[in-house]
Amino acid sequence: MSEIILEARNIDFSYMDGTKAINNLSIRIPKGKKVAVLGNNGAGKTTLFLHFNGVHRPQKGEILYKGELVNYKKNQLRELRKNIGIVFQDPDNQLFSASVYQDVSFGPNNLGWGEEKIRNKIEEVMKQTGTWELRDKPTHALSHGQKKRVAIAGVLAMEPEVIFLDEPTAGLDPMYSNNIMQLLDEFNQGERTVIVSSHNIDEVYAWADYVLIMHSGQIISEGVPEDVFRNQETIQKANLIKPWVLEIYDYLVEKNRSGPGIVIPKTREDIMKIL
Amino acid sequence: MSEIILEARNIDFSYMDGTKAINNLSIRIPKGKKVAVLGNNGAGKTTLFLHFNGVHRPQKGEILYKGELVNYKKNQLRELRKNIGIVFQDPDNQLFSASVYQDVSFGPNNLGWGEEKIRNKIEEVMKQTGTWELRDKPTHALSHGQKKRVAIAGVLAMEPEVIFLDEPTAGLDPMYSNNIMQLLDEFNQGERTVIVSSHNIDEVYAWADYVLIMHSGQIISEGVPEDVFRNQETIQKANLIKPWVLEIYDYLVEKNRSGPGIVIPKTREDIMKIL
Amino acid sequence: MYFKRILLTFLILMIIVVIPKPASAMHIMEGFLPIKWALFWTITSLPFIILGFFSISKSINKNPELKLLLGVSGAFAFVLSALKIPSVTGSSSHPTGIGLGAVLFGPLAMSVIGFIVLLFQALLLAHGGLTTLGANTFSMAVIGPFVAYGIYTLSKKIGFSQGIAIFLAASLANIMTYATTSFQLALAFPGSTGFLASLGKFLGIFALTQIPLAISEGMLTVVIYNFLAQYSKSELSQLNRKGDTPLSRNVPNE
Amino acid sequence: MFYVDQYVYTNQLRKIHPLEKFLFSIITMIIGLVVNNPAINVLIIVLMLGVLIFWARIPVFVVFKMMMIPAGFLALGVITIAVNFTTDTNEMVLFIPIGGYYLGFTIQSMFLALTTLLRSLSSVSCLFFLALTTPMLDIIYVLQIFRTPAIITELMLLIYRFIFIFMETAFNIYTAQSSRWGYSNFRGSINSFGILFANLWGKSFIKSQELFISLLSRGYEKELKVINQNYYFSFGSFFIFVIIDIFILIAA
Repeated sequence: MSEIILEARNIDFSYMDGTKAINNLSIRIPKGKKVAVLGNNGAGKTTLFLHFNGVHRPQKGEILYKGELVNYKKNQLRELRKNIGIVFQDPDNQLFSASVYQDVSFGPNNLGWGEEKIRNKIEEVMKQTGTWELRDKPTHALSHGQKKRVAIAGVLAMEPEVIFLDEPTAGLDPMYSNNIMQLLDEFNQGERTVIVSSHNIDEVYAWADYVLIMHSGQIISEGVPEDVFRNQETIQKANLIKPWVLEIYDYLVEKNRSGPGIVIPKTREDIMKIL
Repeated sequence: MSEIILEARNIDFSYMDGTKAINNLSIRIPKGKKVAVLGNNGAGKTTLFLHFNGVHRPQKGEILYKGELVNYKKNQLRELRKNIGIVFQDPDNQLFSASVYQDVSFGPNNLGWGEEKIRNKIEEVMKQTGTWELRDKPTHALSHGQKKRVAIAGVLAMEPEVIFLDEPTAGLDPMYSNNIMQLLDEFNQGERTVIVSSHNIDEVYAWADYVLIMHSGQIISEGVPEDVFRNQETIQKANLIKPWVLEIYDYLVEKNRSGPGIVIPKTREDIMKIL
Repeated sequence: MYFKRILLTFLILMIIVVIPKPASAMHIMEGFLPIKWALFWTITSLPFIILGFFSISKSINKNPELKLLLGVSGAFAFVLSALKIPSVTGSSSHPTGIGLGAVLFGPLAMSVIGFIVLLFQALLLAHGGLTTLGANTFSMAVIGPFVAYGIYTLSKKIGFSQGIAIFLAASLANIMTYATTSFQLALAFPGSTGFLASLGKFLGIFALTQIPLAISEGMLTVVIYNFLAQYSKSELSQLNRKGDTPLSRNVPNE
Repeated sequence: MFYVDQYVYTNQLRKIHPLEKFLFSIITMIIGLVVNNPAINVLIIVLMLGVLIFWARIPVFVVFKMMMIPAGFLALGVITIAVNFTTDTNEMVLFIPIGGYYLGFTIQSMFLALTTLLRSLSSVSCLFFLALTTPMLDIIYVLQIFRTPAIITELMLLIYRFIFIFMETAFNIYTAQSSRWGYSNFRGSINSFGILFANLWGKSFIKSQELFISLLSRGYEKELKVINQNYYFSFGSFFIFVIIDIFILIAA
């Protein structure tokens, strides 16, 4: 396996009301990969990532960033929050200013960069996310998809090394979803780590290099998508189903209509070539 | 076509802020069908159904229920709201009472039924939706999928003839989604009309008898799913894509690997039989 | 001729007494007060806002999360005042939310939030105004909350039930707010027969007609409070913990 | 969602430096108040509405609908000023006798009412100029120039943002309730409204917690530090504003 960027060792976390959100969880996230996290609402996905950026502190166990133990000292925490960006599911919980431009400037401002650097960075990420034309509009006049992209811009503006997105495509139509996934590919380029949580199995299967399945605060399965989704037991436990492309491919293999030697298909186009 | 239960004739509607939500729209909804409405966020789906239950009044045009013109008199409006139930997308905006039981009783209580009738009805719909075990829980302690089912129970409790659900499966795991769609089948049974809005094309294709595509406040396409989804032009206009089952089937037909004579496949199982 | 005049006068008077007066029309409008009174009320309100400002600054310094809570609460208060609720007489009006706010946050924090909400009402809804911001702040964000707070504390001391204490606090705060408005208007426009006669006039128009609306607001506040006390206990107690200043000191721990 | 909000982002004066618009509005308002002369107040009303309609390009019907908003208060307030008690019917135009007194309208009281009405309308037109041409965030920026404490401007920033979110939520809850007969009588209405506001409050509370976590993730410590897009002074508009005010002063 490649270099590990984030690691959790036997961590436990309960919320104030007593809900156990993370239960003796260990995970190693490989650097530069496109990682997908599956698991129903309440499985602890967001809570886990709030541990990686230091907002939550595990009640037991430890967190490592680039192999270094997180010690929760102020400077290291700042470093962590800069480098591990989180895009929350509901953009209305993240965008606090009615000005798109102001909102994107918030993160860089907290990093204490000079004004010119901040302005250049804002322009860059807003162009990258296709939100530059929206800069004169108030946040409340944006569509849901536009708000999502602004929220992404606000996180990218801090130049993170890892970015975690909580259901970036939920409630978006297929075209918008594709746009966002492409944007994430651009950001990734094999160097920076992108982690996405999703309910859309087909999308995840086609996009991710590495898949984690969470269930009741634990990781119950991890690996390359082909392996994870073929494990009937764990995907059932997590209320998931097999991606259709994989199911059809496996069916074809079983009926000897396609050899197992070829590259496993990921997308519609891939599978049509086999048929 | 079968009996028409709801009809809109050339209706127009703009919100206070000037957004034109419905633009000279006409539609006839057949009785007893499973209808799906597709279209991107902001296409006007919810607004349209708020016209059918009389919450919105069209600024131009007219609405008919069972062939009768809606006149917006108090008694008729009540009748309409009782008979056309709406389950909103975000259950948090719909579950406002403290306990699950109380919430389900909100509608029947307002209808002024006798206490016994109310109790029986509540028990019935809560068992039907699998929420009876949750009856004493506070609504905020439920999972997302449970909230959705409670919201559905609250609407079914009013014994509507038509039920409209705004993205009932958004943000749910595949298993939970299946549960909900099955529940809707039970409610429908070929008699009561179920209308669902969704972004999940594959799900809609497998489930619906009749499909409407909305775009900028208009219906740009309607008909049986096989026809609607084969019209490349309109599905592209609405940012949609072809359901994979249909795409693979059409591909097979084109390559003469499957005759066009057989029943068009709808589900994974169907298509695997052909392969 | 004499009789006709009397009849006409009577008619005009009847019309102003009878026409429904939504609370939005009860903020003193921009420019209505002569400049000296506008200044006077601005200066009178200022100490309360400054005190409130220091009190919330202190709490925010201890707990930065409180800033966000106050922000969303201000938005909540604005939305509350922007919606129309039905009144016992069948007309409808905007609730003031003064009683609820005072019970949730305490009167000093309410003076700051109330001040900002009034500024937003002027700029976004055209209710009230900038030159009358001081006068409106004094009646709605100072007198109202302090009356609510006082009545609530007193009622609890007398031994009234929670529901009655909340009802009295909210409805009397509402009435006293508009009595203050009448007082401010009577001072500015004493007429030829003096302040007292003028106060009678303005009270008759602005405070008496408010009674049914005040009763509705009292009932509404009770419903809201009961709901919160039963099902948002954890939120209320957190509010209690966060506000170790006057903020929310009086949220009961049941 | 609000009348003002639809036009404030699209009006033709949007790009003018907010300080220019703010000062123009406030100075003109103060002139109207201090001079307190009906003719000058009429002049201010005409000039301000003219600027709004012909320069800012706000539709005429919007401007007049806005001017109707204060009508409720003004009608009440102005008539109450005009009504007077006296013992002497000589100066009274209309009256009814009550005991030994007369209740009615005198010439002075009617003149006072008229002066007050026009003064108020002239200030209102200045307020509307600001409200319709300057977005809230620009006004907050002006307050920052005047060294308003950061806590106040930050609270304003948050309140402005969340007003729209909560309005939408309140509207959605209201719709869901009325779809289930929640507002079919007075009792039900008070109950439903109570539930609505209680829910909204609960949601506001959760929102503030979630917002806090998301801001922490972006490096929030104590201040909501942001930068604005650059604002530019324009000599032309500044000149026009000064000319208008000088003209009013000369007329006075």
